[in-house]
Amino acid sequence: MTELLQYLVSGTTVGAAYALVALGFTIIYNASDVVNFAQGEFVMLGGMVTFFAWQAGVPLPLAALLAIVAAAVIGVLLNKLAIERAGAAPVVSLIIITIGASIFLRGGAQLVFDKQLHRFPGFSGDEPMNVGGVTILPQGLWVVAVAVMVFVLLYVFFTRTLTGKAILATANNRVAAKLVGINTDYMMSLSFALSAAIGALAGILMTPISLTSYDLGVPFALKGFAAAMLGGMGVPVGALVGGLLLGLIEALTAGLVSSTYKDAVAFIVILVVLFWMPQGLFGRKSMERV
Amino acid sequence: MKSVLKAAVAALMIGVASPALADIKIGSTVSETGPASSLGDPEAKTLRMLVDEINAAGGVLGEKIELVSYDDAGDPNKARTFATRLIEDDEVVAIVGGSTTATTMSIMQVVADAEIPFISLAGALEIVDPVQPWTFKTPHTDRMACGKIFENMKAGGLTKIGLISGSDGFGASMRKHCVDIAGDYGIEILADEIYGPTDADMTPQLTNLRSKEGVQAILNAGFGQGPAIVTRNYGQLGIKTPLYQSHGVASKAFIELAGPASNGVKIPGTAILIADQLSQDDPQYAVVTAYRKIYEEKAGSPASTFGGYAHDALRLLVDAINRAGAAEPQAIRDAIEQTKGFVGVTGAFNMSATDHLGLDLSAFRMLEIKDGNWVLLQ
Amino acid sequence: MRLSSKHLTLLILLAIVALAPLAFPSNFYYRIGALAFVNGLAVTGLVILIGFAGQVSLGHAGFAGIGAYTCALAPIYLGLHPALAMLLGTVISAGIAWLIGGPILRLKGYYLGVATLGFGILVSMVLANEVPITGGADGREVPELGLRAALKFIGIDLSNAQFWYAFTALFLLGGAWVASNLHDSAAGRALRALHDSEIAAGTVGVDVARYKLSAFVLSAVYASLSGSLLALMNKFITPDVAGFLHSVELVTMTVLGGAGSVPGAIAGATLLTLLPQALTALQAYEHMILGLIMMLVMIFMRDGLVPTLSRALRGRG
Amino acid sequence: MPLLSVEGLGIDFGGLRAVNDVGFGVEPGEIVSVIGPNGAGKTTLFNMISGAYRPARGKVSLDGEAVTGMAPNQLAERGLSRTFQNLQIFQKMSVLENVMTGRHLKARGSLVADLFSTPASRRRTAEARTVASGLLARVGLDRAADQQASSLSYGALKRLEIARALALEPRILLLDEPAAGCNAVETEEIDHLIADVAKSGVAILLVEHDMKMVMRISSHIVVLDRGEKIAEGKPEKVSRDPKVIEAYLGVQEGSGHALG
Repeated sequence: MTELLQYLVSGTTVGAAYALVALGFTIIYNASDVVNFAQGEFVMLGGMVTFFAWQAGVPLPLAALLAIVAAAVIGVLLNKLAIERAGAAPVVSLIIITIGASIFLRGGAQLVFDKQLHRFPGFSGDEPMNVGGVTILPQGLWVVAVAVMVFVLLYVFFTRTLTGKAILATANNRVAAKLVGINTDYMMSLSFALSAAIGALAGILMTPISLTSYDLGVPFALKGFAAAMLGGMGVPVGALVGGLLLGLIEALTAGLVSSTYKDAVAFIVILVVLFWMPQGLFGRKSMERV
Repeated sequence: MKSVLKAAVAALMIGVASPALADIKIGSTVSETGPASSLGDPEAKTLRMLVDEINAAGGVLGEKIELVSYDDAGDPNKARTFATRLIEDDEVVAIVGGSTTATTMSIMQVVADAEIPFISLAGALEIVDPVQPWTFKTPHTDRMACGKIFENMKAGGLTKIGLISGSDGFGASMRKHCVDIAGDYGIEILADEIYGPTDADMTPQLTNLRSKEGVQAILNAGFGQGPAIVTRNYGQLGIKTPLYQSHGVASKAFIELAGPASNGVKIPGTAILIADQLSQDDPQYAVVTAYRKIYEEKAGSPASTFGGYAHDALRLLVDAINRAGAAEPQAIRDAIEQTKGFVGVTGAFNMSATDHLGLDLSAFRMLEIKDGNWVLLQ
Repeated sequence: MRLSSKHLTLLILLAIVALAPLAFPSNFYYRIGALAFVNGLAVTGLVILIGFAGQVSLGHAGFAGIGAYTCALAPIYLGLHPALAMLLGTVISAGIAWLIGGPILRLKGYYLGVATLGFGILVSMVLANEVPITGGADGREVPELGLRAALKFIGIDLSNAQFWYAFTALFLLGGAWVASNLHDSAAGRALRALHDSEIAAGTVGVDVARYKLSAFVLSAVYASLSGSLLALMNKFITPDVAGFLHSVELVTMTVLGGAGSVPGAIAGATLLTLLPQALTALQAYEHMILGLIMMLVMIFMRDGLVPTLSRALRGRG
Repeated sequence: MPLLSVEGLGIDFGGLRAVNDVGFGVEPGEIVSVIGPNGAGKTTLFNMISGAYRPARGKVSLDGEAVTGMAPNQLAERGLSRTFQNLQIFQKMSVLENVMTGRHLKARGSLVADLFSTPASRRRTAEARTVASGLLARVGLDRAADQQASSLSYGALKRLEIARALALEPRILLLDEPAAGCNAVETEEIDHLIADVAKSGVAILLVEHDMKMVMRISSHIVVLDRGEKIAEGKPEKVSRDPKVIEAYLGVQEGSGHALG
């Protein structure tokens, strides 16, 4: 029983991190219909910038803030310099552009920072808590709490605020959004900044648990993308559930079935879900207009 | 027409233009970036600084060494291409490199065809067993690491163990050899868990090891971030059974990353990690101290076992060229094979026609982490 | 008229392949050429899938992996000659593509992307984890094809690099010929039609699901052959051949050169094969430059290098 | 029995009855027009008949065979073809290739033959080219045959879609606003073309806003309003129907599309 609970704790922690990355995917997708494969690099930047600022003597909370701002700025630049200029390019072109951005950012990080692994201490220390034989890291609680909080804020943002609705309108129909007076360029930049900030936040939260280095963006991007698709791209609740589900499937498979094929089981579940629900668990069914 | 084409190709290949006239060209292809960069990065740095040092001291046979070095990013296909380029285009007389077993295997094919001596920096036994005429290597094999660890376990009365390993080449290969020879040491592997090289959390696997009845020790085979996370998770779960890691974590950085939980972790390592604890009459004292000094000065970070592999490979090669008296591939190969009593950072090498590694277990030392430092066990 | 332009393209391709060695400064360039051809073959298959039919795949390296490992394993476990193993690889790849293509090709855009991605990852996981059979992440050796020795016997003496340059070129030319034939046939028009409008394609009688599946199976065969050739040429193979990064590399080559055109995609394959070699002098900046090139081409040359450039040339001339 | 018959057809979008209980028939050689104010459900009706949408209720039969909810390509095999209100052109193909693709059912053959360009494959393509060239001439686009389709004007694309639909040699042809965006001359050309096609025995179902054209060429008119059929009959009868006049004036307040 304690074993099972331990698997669940592990799965929830990792799953919450996937959920944060997936939420980042969701925001940009909602504004622009672009799946940003460079999302993982924001996660990397979050961890790396925080570490190097912290090492240079900046207090950890300030270093984290710095990293979030840096990632947001790079997110806006990515939008202004690449995505905006690409216009209505087909899906494959957008994939190549964002993968190109990802390779570029990784190459840059390797030059600006280094190729070593790094870590900074957990926000509330690294001493694990023991609850009925189950070990919980305070940092793990941070990850889960922040993921849920970000989700709630995003949910409120997209459903209750004018700006949030304007972002959705921008994705839905750029021209119509412009006509009703929405500054669509601003909405795009805003969503890139927001998404990059959330990605960086995920990186900062996870570094005390899983370390950071210049090249850990790709695995995070892959898992986050898979989680977002599992839940249904563009739906915040889908990103949250998809991320947690993916983390739990991995942990439970590793614990109960076989640690060799835990990633395989995760992808098989995704394939099966997509077979029955081609838009993911919470995705909106779209009807082709002719 | 031909010259136009030639110019066009030359323009495409801007990188190919060979710099300055070279005297003795030595090639290297290591994994400076990619998943094995924690191995390849110190290797590449070591090679560059040693070549500078050797040249500053007058070179080899009165000639300077030119190092042509490429980054294969851990991709075996790239490694093969760069090996081909080193041989066909750069016309090197020998190659040092192959940070991983997979890249090494790719390069071996090329050097065998081209008959160029090659010293590998990768671990697997398969590189030198069976012996390939043109391939040598400097790191202890993973099979030797398993043996060294099992010896220590047995001496401590630990015979029932749980195994956990990374699914990358290093972890999988060491896992295979450990499973192979466990019986020889009377060790029984009760549980066998795997993790992915980029996994964020290994508590499920460790929970399984913890709850497995009768496990007296845990052995982790892996390199990169995996072992650090395994060690942290091991501490978090409050596991008390002794933890053994492989030589894949043999660096100072590991202790920092793994944190306090790393206290008591044991590994089979080399002298470089305990350079300051070596007695002056240790045969390796001089070479280890010298390498550590130059590396830490120039790279600004602690020297690791992996850089040591590159150090030994290049020194072995230079030693062989000196003894051969000519920078010719065949002569160099023969001279490497005749290496006797060559003391390096990793150990003392005694090569022969049937042994292209030349190390025994004596230079492999059991180390333990105590209060954030590597200390020699014994 | 169309026919002649198709043949002209193939002739130019043949001429480049045949004349390029005259300018090779060393044997190493045969290796680069052969690699470009091997990549070009897989990419030609992706032209059929992405360029003609408009379907994304982020997992085609999985088929390259199947082709490669069939060449490594079938000779040992089934006693097949490597050439027959190559054929078996295409049959297996086609079979698997046919089985999984049915369900996953109903997905569109990014959903198709994640499904194909999952397939590729599954293949590379099996290759990396079934160590006793595949040799795991450290890879395993692949038997010698033996054709070079046979050619030597009948008096054609080629170096290893020269042989593979010529041998892979034959496959590429054959693959390009077949893809060009397809482009201008009823089946090719059906594929290109469903790319532009699935509903209109259905209206003119195109069985959309069936043609998508055909394109998927065909491109899997190309990728499988490419993987087999790579394995036989290197005589050594690792699961990297099936990895996500290889899948992405293939798609990048396809789109960068021009997904809609066979010569474009081959140019893309050649460019991205040459680039890392040309950038070794700027080693530290290699990744940044590569990323930058990918972004710039896709932003400023939306249809890819070759279609954009040839349009510019035609516009001027 | 009519060639195309529609009975009680209906579909809902998110609880809203977009089309409800619509029925009529079309005979060979007949031109039946569906008219109604914007949003009346004309295009939705077309999409249900042509297989783009699956109807929630009702039945479509072709020559006595129930074909409700069949995929477009299955309907094509049974001789039903259509054009689209918002154009579904194969943008990246040449004009000629667009029409050749319309001939898919006659031009298709073994995939292997196409891959290796066998004489049979080339023969099929040559036949498709000949027919397509003829059709392009018929709609006045023969001079644009080798241009990329996306370079044509809107009116030309409308005609291109008709040519593509005709390449199928359909028994029944659904035309969704074929004259929209065309000038007077073009409209008249299309007008003649449709009459011509009908004369050759093809059943034609037409959605069109140009009331002059509808009144001139239709043999029968079906009027939709808010998804329901409100009137049906000969043009002169329908145009005097008070319900029809009210539907139009009530919604459109005398704008451009009032009854001619």
